Amino acid sequence: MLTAVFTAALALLLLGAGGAVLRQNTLVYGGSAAACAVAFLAALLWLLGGGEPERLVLPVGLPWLPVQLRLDALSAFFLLLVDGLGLLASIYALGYGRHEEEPQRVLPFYPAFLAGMNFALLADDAFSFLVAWEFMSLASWLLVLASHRQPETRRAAYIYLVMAAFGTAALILAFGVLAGPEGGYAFEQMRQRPDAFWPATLIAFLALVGAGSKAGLAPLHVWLPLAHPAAPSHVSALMSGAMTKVALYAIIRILFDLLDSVVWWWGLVFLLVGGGSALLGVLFATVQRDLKTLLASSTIENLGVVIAAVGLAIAFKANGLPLLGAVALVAGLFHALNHAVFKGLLFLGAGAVLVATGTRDLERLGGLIHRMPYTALAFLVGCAAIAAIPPLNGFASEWLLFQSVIEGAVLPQWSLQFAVPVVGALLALSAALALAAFVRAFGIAFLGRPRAAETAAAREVEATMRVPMGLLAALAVLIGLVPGLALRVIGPVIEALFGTAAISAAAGRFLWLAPPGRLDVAYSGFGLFAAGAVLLVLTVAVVKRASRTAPRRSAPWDCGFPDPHPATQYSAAGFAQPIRRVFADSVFRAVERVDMPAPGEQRPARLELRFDDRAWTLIYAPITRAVGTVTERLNVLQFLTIRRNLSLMFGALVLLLAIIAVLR
Amino acid sequence: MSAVHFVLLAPLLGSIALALVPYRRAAALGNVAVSAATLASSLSLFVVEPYRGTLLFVDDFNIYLVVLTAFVAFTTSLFSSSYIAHEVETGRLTPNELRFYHAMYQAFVLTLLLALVANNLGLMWVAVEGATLTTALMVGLYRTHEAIEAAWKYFILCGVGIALALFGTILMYLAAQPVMGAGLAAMAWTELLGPVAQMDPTILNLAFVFLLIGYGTKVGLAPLHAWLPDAHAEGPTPISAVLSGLLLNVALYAVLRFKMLLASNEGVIAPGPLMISMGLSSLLLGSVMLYRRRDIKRMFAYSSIEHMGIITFAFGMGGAFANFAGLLHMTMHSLTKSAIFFAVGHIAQVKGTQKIADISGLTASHPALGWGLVLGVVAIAGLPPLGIFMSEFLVLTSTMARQPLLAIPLVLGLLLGFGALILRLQSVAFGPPSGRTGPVTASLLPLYAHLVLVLIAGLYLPPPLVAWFQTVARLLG
Amino acid sequence: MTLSESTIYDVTHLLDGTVLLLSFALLYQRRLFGVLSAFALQSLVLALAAAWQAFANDAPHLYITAGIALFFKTIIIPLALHRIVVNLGIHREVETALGIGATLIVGASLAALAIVLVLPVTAASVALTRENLALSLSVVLLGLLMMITRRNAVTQVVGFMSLENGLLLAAVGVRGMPFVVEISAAFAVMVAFIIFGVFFFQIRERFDTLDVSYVERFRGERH
Amino acid sequence: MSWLFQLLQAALVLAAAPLLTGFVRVLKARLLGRRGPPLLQPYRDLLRLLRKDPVIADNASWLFRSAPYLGFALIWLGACLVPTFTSRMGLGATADFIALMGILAAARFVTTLAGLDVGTAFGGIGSSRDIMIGALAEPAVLMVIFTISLLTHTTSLPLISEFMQTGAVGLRVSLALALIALVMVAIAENARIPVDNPATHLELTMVHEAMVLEYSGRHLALIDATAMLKLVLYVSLIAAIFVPFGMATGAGSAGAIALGLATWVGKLAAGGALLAVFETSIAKMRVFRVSEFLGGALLLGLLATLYLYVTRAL
Repeated sequence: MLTAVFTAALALLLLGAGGAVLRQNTLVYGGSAAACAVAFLAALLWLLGGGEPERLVLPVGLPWLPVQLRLDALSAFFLLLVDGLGLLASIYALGYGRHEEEPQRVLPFYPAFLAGMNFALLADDAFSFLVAWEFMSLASWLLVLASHRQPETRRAAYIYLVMAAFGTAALILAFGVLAGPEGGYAFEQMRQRPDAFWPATLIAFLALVGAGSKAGLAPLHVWLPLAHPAAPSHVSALMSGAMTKVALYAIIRILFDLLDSVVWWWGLVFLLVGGGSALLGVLFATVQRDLKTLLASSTIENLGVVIAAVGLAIAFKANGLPLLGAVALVAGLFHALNHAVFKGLLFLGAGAVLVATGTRDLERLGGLIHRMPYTALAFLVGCAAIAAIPPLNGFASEWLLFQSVIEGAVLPQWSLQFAVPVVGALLALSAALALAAFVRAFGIAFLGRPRAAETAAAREVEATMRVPMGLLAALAVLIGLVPGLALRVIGPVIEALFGTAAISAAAGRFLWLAPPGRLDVAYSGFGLFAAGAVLLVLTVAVVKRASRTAPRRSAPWDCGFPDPHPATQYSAAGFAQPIRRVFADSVFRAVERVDMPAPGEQRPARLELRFDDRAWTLIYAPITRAVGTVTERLNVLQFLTIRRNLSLMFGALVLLLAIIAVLR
Repeated sequence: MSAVHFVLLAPLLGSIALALVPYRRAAALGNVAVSAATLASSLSLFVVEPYRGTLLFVDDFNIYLVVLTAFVAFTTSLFSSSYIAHEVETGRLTPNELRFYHAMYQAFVLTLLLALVANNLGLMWVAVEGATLTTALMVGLYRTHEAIEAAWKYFILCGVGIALALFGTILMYLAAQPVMGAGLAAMAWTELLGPVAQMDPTILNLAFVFLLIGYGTKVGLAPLHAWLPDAHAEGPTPISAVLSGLLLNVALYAVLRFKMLLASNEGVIAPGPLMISMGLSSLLLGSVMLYRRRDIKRMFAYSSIEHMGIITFAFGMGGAFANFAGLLHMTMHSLTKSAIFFAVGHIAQVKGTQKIADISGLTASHPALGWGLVLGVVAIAGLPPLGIFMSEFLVLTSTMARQPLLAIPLVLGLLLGFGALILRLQSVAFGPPSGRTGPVTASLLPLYAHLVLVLIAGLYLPPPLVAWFQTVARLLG
Repeated sequence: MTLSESTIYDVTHLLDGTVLLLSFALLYQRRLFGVLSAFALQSLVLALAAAWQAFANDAPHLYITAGIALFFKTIIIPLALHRIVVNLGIHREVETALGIGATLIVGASLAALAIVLVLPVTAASVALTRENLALSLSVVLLGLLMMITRRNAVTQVVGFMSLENGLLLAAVGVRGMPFVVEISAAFAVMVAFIIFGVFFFQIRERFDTLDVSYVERFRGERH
Repeated sequence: MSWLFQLLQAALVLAAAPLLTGFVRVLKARLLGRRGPPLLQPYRDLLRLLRKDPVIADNASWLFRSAPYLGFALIWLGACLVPTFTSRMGLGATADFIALMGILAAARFVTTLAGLDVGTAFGGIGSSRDIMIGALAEPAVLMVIFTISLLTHTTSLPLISEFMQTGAVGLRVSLALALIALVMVAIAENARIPVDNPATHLELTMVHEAMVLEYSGRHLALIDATAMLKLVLYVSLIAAIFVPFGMATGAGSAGAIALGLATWVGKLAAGGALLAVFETSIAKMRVFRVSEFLGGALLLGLLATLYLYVTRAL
């Protein structure tokens, strides 16, 4: 199976090289789809079949450590995510790619990006992992630069790559500590090396910072809402849906596999970071006016949720409660899986909107449900799933996570006892706000009346783009109704990491979700769906029997003052106003300025709206300023006279001489 | 006559011959031919017995540097022929200057090779001095205000540096003479290695400080670096390529030889911390200075300072991994940086400017050059799967494992440099194209040959190279 | 005739000490011609020191070194620089970046540093006496000091050559130093002068001055 | 047996919903010194609306037409999940308290989208405000769930009722805080004064009524019925958690069931009476005060959880 995945990844690399030369849309995307399908099936079969991890050693890499590849449950699970989404995104791209302005800037890098993610998941030594990891960043950076002519895209790409380099540096350092002075770079050596307390803590936090920056955790998230939307939509889907999962994989791999134990207060930090990111991300999602930026912001939220689950798992595991830890991690992985499904779906949907209307600006969209019924339905399912609406998949994982949070009461440390409910509140608030964000996204973009001419002229997209959306929507429903399907593939991961068969019992009951040992507390998406369906049918039957007349169509009532102009509709900014007001000062520093013309003036009144990311103003802007100041000050060195340069040399000489005079 | 002599003889005769050839095309071809001959004879070093004479020698350390030098000199001569053709067409160089240029090019290669294979401290010093003289003349080749100023600065700073290095060399002999007696043996690398243990550590310390400052000036270590950016920016681009790609390596090679010597003496102050601090200061300074650059060649010159800092830091750290990384980084940097200068040279010619602000959208207007530059900068910035990533990975991990506090300035410097390079790369290579968009007559072969080698090395190092590196890494301690 | 070790030492020490003294004299000069004269005198003493070593240690090749120092550094170079100053109408005062008094104090500290540095050396382990090592080290450092505290190009050149004098002082003092070093040192001085000459020529051609700060207006990046 | 109870409950909540709303209206009118409408007026209203021709805006989509049915079915489903007269229900193991909140969120999802469908200013204003209220109310309820489930060690509503009925929990500060928080949420969710006014039209401060402004005929009937059902749901929910006394547990004899039914009706009446009294004694607040009101509920919920730890630690 490993060989199959490896071959697929290698084929992707070759496709990338071929893409640079051939520039054949169908070939590159078709080939990518095929390779992803192979890798997906191989990973799936491996997970279902179980068995020992497979290994492969390649004759490349560090001279004394050839590249080690390994397929175990954890990598297989994440391969499933990456390649599943990769498969669908590639099919989608068969249609989407034809609308690309400069396809030669996408074709070579798209398969390379997929290959990077695959190799990162397969790598079993630090060097090859980091090569694949950073290769993935590199390829995605170039994909972001596909529309390089827009200055804001270049800015996004720049911030992205610098943050990626920062993250990689942190990971390199983490692996440096893990490997030790003898350079045991193979993961197998790291697993066997005992880690003392402080080095282990260092590793954990470097991993959190390093992989967290890729996952978009606050306050390292600033690049994400810029870079993810700037890429072509199928790439955005992969960046948000798959690449963030690779980051998650790195965190889990390091914390639960390479380190031999965890410390409870790491969990506290993870919980707070996760909860904070969740709230921050979703708040940004509620106010964005760019559809893809909105989706990207929501990625921050979802990864925050997953990291909070990981934090809980750490806290439980450190306190000797592996069973509860396993449940928390299941919740996290389940949510990660779900996020891949619905965020992939939503980005593909946004891409379809972009293709059909040429804009991602919510204030120019509207009424697309009439013109793009298929996309609208799929997007609606995605919105409902991400807003944690039962019985869809998003709710199932949130439900499990909340159960885990409630179990947090058994944790002995008072700080955790306080933090867990607080984080629970943050997560609850995020879930509720996600509902707001996605009602707004769907309501403004797809409902109401078109706000611009190009939106009014939109047409449904081609079948190659519709089918992947449909499949993802079906998947969101299916996993929601039968969560056991997801648990079936998560189970082996948990068994490998926690050494317990804890969730096999739960996984056995395909239609029910329940914490282990608590079969009384259960949730069944299917049951609810069935009951709801019965009630719905009953309602419809009764009402239709009582009232047979067909509805009459007329102009909207609108309290007697209907105005056909689309500008009279509620705008995206207006819809977000209540939430913006509530959270304005604390999070956004939103500034609303109304430019009201004096009575008698003819010009229209204008509302100007600005909001900043506090992380940017508090952290990144000062750093940028500091770099600016330092570089400006030191730039004097370029303009020194020869004599002054000689003085520097003289100073260095005398200093060194003085040092050896003192030390001798 | 051994293969070593052929390696030196080829550029020597070539230099004389090229000084006499008045024809432009023939001279450029001759330059390539001589460089090819040098490369061929350097490759023959692999097959013959290691040579070990009183004045010249070949060992595991210098053999690969010799081959690298000959190789880069060869590819640069290829680049040079198309570059110079353009310069002559646009009238920036006269036929006489051209003759001078080609003769000096070969003389420069000769001094570099001589410095590498010299078994004698004095001879090596003479060779490095010769390299300074030849390049100073070539830096001033264009006779513009800036070029002359750069050459003047180069000459004064390196002159002082080389004088200090000579003082260090004399001190070395002072220490060696009482132990080994008078004569050539007391200045031969091969002979010194054993007896150094009995020499007076105080003198050795003193000698090393002078050598570090002296040769360090040529390496471009901060704060001794001031000559480097201007010399790179104002001279002909092929010279920038060999300055960054070769001369810095050779100077560093000299420092390392002395470090190797000192490693066998118990009493000396460890040279490591000195090299670490100079390496870090170069790294940080180089990175910071990258931000405000307006001239593209000067920017990459600062990037050379940055990388020399990393390499010096790695050797200062010592240990199997860091030394290995340092050697690898030296090789990769010289291939990558010269490739970048190949690209930059043609870019400056086609756009008619070296100002960063006036160049943009290269990948759109000149895809081959533009993507070549992207690849080169991506490599130099330390992104995988290119070679520099491997060495930076090794340096960072081993530093973190042994001296976590040192990892902080190291990472800071790397990230600062990364940020600046990518910032400029994006503005140059992407965005709407600017300026002239006409076709370019560039020889892309040397550029892509280097990049392919760097790419391969990032994933796979041939075992003989690894064996050399490991032997040398052990010797470096 | 054989000389006692102490005689050799005393004379060597005396000559080397004079060279150092003349280094201080170089720093002390306020007028350009004074600098040139002091440099000529220093080179003369260096030549004497080299000749003395040749005589005392029976090392005839050092006479060549002495000759080079006498011929070039004592006569030719000072004369040439004198002409340049006259012909180009260079300001005859020494333009200082650091006051003369302060320079001398720094110079004295450098000499002290040199002594501190060589103090731990055991007499037997070095081919040169500690004192002579300290003296030549001081001369090197003072030459460098001169280069950085004087603005005028001529004084900088003199500073550089004074630095080289320090090198030679160390080189000739060592017994049995292979020829390579002497030749190359002398060679370096020669080449240095030639190159300097080339530069002076170009600089005069372009800038009509020898003041280095004029050259430095074109430090690049300020177009 | 449990499925029989479940069916019975589904029918009962449906039947009781208009009655409770009518009761509150009558009581409010009496408190204000008016005669008020007849108790059964809501039934008549619903029937009348059902018989009317529905009018739909030209550009309304399928979502607009299906939303009333979906919303009604969802709230009905939610009402079926709350233990009323017995804790033994067929759907008891299908959904817990958290899932109940999910169902309510789903209903909100559908209705707020429907409010945006026609593209009128009123629909947007209503949806936007309703969403804000929901965004703050849901986490408050979740905090209440945390508190309750920490006390009762379960999130299953029937089990919570059974546990609370035993009285083992006793009186606690946390419970009081949770109760207040849940009541505040219930007021907001049911669009009652002071958050919203179910009786007004054409006021810029209104929320729910603005959202459903475009509906008429049977659709409006369904929406009104949904609101009535929701009131029953919340009163039953508060009763089931905080005053589950009288509710039948276990297999349940006929007598126990009868007692359960009787107490449930009593609880609904008491809840309705309290609501009427409360509504007549308080003024409607500005829309943006609502966030403070619900933020207060959220904080109370959080405090309830934290107090629990404090008291447990003591």
